[in-house]
Amino acid sequence: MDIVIATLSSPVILFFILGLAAAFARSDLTIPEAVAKGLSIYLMIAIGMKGGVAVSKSGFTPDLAAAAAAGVALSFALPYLAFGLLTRFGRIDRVNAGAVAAHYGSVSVVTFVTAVEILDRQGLGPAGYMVAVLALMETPAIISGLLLARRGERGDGDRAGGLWHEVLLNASVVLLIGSFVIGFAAGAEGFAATAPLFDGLFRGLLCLFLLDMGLVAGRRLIETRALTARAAALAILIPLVNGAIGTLTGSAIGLDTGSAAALGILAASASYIAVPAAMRLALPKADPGLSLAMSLGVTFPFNIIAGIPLFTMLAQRIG
Amino acid sequence: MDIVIATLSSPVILFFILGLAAAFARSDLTIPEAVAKGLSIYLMIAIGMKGGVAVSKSGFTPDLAAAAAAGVALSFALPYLAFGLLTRFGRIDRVNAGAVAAHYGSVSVVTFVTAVEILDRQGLGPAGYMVAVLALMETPAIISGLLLARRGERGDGDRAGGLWHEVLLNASVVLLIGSFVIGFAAGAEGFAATAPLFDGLFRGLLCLFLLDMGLVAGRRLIETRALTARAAALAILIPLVNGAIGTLTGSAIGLDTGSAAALGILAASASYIAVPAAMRLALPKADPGLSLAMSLGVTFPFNIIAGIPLFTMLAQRIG
Amino acid sequence: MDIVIATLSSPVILFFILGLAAAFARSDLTIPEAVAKGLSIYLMIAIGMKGGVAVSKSGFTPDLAAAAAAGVALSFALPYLAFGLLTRFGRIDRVNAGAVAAHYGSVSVVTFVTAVEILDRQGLGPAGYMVAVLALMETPAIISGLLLARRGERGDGDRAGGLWHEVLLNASVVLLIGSFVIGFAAGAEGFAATAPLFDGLFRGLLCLFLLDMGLVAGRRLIETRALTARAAALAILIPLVNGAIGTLTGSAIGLDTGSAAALGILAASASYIAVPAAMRLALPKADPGLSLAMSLGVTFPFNIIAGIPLFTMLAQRIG
Amino acid sequence: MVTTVTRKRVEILIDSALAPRLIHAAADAGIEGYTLIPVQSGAGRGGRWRDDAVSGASAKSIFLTIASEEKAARLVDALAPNLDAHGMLLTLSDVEVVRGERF
Amino acid sequence: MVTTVTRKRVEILIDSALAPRLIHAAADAGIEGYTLIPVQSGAGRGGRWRDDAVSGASAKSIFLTIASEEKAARLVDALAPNLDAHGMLLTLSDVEVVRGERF
Amino acid sequence: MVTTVTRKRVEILIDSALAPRLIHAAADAGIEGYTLIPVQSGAGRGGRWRDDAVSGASAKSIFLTIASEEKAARLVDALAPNLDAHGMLLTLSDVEVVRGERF
Ligand SMILES: Nc1ncnc2c1ncn2[C@@H]1O[C@H](COP(=O)(O)O)[C@@H](O)[C@H]1O
Ligand SMILES: Nc1ncnc2c1ncn2[C@@H]1O[C@H](COP(=O)(O)O)[C@@H](O)[C@H]1O
Ligand SMILES: Nc1ncnc2c1ncn2[C@@H]1O[C@H](COP(=O)(O)O)[C@@H](O)[C@H]1O
Ligand code: NA
Ligand code: NA
Ligand code: NA
Repeated sequence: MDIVIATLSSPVILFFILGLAAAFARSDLTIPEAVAKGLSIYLMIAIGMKGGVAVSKSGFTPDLAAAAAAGVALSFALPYLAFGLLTRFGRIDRVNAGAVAAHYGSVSVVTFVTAVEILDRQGLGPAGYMVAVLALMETPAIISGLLLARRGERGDGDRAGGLWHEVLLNASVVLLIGSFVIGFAAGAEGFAATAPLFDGLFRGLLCLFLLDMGLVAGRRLIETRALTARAAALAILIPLVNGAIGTLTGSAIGLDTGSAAALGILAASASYIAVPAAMRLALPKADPGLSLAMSLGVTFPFNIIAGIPLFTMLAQRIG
Repeated sequence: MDIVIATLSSPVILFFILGLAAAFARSDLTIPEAVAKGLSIYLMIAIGMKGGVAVSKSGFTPDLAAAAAAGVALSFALPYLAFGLLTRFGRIDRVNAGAVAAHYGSVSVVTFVTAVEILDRQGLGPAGYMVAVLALMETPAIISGLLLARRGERGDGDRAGGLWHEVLLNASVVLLIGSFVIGFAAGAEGFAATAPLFDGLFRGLLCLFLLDMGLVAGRRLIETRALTARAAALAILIPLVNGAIGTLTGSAIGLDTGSAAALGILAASASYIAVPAAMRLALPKADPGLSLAMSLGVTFPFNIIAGIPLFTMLAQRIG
Repeated sequence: MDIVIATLSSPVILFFILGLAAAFARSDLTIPEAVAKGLSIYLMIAIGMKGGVAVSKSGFTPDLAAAAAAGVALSFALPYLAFGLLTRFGRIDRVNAGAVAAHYGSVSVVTFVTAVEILDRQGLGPAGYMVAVLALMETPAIISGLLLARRGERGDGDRAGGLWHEVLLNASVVLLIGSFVIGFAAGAEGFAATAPLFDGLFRGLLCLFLLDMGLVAGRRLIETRALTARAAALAILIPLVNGAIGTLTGSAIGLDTGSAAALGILAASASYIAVPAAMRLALPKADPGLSLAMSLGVTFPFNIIAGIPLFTMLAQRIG
Repeated sequence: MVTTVTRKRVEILIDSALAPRLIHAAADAGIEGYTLIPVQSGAGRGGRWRDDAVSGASAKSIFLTIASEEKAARLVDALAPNLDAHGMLLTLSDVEVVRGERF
Repeated sequence: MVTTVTRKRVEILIDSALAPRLIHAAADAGIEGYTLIPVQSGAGRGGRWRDDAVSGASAKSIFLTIASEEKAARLVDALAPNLDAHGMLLTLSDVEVVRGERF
Repeated sequence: MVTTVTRKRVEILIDSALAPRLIHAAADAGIEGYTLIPVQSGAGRGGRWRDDAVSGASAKSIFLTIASEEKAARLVDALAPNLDAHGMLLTLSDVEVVRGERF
């Protein structure tokens, strides 16, 4: 239960709840877009560098390879499960179900970062290489989602070029991998001079970013017209299922408790950056309002408040 | 006199003067809007959290209750005095006088923050609960101002809903109260992890923000067409009167020197965020150019440069 | 050779290369404009204050006066040399050659800041007054460039007013000089309270800014239609010549190795902020695409990656 | 070319603080669709202004809507008395749209 | 007054994510010149939206181009079938320009 | 519907650095009121541009003014010779306004 208390009393989570509450109360509080985007760039660089520095210390271990392979496999496989639930239980058409499924196979950087923050305070800090796993899990789900959405249709060869480009070189992949490599090259010594920014301010800036995420998630939930009750239920059910699968996989391949929990949280989390952009290009007829209401409006708050402690406890039980 | 030297040699004040000078010299220097808004959000969160942490240590004391009651009473009462001066000496019509009076009953967050900064360096740091007083003083003046402006007119029942909402849930009230509560809940221990951001950077970021305030205040003064000589004189006279009343009230209810000075500075300061927005909604016929030229163009610089040392000295004399 | 390794393994430079690579790969990564502008304001204030603090310790020395005089002289003189190369070898018309020449006589703040960063790590930190030299070198080249572009034409007296104003009060001059003076007035003691921001975060924020500079420089290079092969060659040749002249001058007037290298780098660097804006006003018929492709697309990356180590080694040889 | 129909393009420069009220007024006139465009600075009889971000009170936006002539007229009639007091600037023009039934 | 000629002003509100595709479509119709204008928020049949910066997917922009009647018609014809599915809003109007040969 | 009159809507895309000069030119033509709208990016004969914030020199804005036909013509005449050299894009169209005497 410590993890529940730790989660709910962390300033990081309290700021998220403040944002949600302000949005529900229809306060006019907003974080300027440019600042929010700047914070999200900061978080990706900081976590990328820290991961790279950690791997420069630990070296490339078999664990790392196993976790990477598991992450990629999960990102490819999970959309198939989600697609089934979305079309059958959710009564969502094929194109939209494919688009939503891709979101759930992919990952949310901020959910991961928040989980690491909370795990760290519990002495369960996941391995540094989990950042690389995070980056690797961003895109395979997009392929699965497209295959599902286009099943039985001929491909749209002409447009594929732009899509692959978008998928492999989208901003968050470039930032995470780029700063991971820089952190790896610079090592602990090179990192030291930048640590006041990338380490010292990390927790405080995460508070600000989660305040914004609370506002954005809350407003999305209020203003959506696309979210049905069944879709909302799935936006909680899918992360529960995916998170359990991810945590069990992590344990099965022998990851430490913190890393297994982190893999579970990655599996449970849903993308709201890389995938929506890719889907807008690849499936312009899918309604972005539906997938964002689910991933950002429901799943993100669920994971931040309930998912993180849940999968941590699961990892502790089976670990 | 120490306080005068401390004020004028503080980098915080020097950056404000740099901003004013650049505006008067018509330099093209500008701080991007998004950055300025981000800084102002930062300042409110930082000061809110620090106040909450302080109260979590000291507990709810009778002093706190007395200061809160005095603050609310001042915010309600001061507009009546200002309204008299504005209509009689200032020759300003009822609607505009009511709008301006509301600005002077309410408070300026940055003036308060700058005062705390300077008082701290003098060993006169005001009590942590003064942040709560600041938040409480933001809105009562709006009611008084509206009553004054609409005296003898029937209310505009239809629109009142939106207004109350704006008044009670405006961004600065939500941020100040929200982060006060989070600071209170987190306590010194929970705050520690965010201290490099909310404490370490505070003074430096205040320099940047005051540079922007200098630019904005200076430009407003240059470009205004609404400011008459009488209005400009009142923009110095009203804060002098209000500040003296506030400081004396603080002393009378038994606050320590620093807190009494802070109450004086709150009374002397004029809103340029919450109130202008509320007045635009409630009294759309009032000229926002007049109240902003007075509060932002004249009163704000006056308080930063002269008001803070003045009311501090007054509190020291009578303390 | 240490300096080459130090340059290429510094996270600051690695982030620049990441930005360049992302731009060349046509990734959609972008830093929001407001954040980039905020960072550039931060850098100028931080370096200005640090320079002022340093001079407040060392006092005004003959070295300072010599360096200042040399800087102004170089800024006036170097455009004449560049103009010759541009018109003869580059086959560029008089107006465009004058505009480009002004860029090369003036300086790039970020090139200077990056150089200081790298020199510092080598124990070769230049003197604090070099910041003042930087500020002084920004504008004289504009005069030379205009004289060259308008040679044989009658002046455009009417418009000169706006131009002089722009030149002497442009944002970067105001920020550099203003914060230099504030740093000088505040001294080490006054600076201490702002040091967590202006000193502690410096290196980390410089990484972020150079990431953006890499993106901007790379995109400019890709998207330009104005850059001929000859112009590109000159964008490397001119900084080589100017940098050698600057370093030799620095040595000749007796500056220490680090300061001589810094003067060389200032001479080699080309403006992409103050001068383009001034040229747009003074020579609206000059193509801003050409001068920015040269200064930002070619010369800036060249100096960051090759120029800094090169002129440092030169200063060490002759020092 | 696909067939197009003529609709009214209504462009209203307004204080951002008053935008929610304008959105209400438009809805009352039957106009649900609109787009808000940011504005940098300007000048008029009240002197120059620019959005200083410090006091959001001076920010302005452009409210842009495409509507049928009838709805546009209803909106303009509702706003006309307050245009000046509220510092709004309203212009109307004709535009062609594809599938006009949605406006 | 200098002589002016009439050209088409085509204004298309589009999801920023789809803008590169629209730029391609315009180039296919012979239109190389365009300007993108940022947009703050809006509402339509799909409810309200605002750019939250967190998920760039909801940002929109206005694509503005001045083109000859012929090129504009070609672009409109190419886009018409997808206007609704892609959530675009397209308007056309006449404007006068100086030296129209470049459009 | 309230009565409206026809005025000219003048829209000029211009380098932000040159905007102060355009504001002067407009004032010389008797036009005091205008609004500046930010612009994101674009393309033309000079290739693509976007505002990189690093070198403000590539930022552009839209200068929008509503003016009487006469004042608009005076402004267009004054600008016409330099439109190309200064990289400006100018369009004119008719709009209806309420209370046109202020323009
Ligand atoms: N009548 C309209 N006038 C102006 N903008 C509109 C209108 N209808 C829709 N929009 C804009 O187009 C976006 C998408 O519209 P819709 O596809 O109807 O949801 C909205 O969010 C608005 O920004
Ligand atoms: N036909 C057009 N329609 C809209 N904007 C244009 C057009 N042509 C040029 N522009 C804009 O004007 C800028 C300068 O154009 P140019 O002088 O042709 O390079 C471009 O970057 C675009 O933003
Ligand atoms: N003729 C005009 N054309 C375009 N915008 C205008 C015009 N007149 C006023 N404005 C805009 O409307 C705002 C308010 O105008 P005013 O009420 O005249 O001060 C100004 O700050 C401008 O942004
Ligand atoms: Na997932
Ligand atoms: Na007050
Ligand atoms: Na130079």
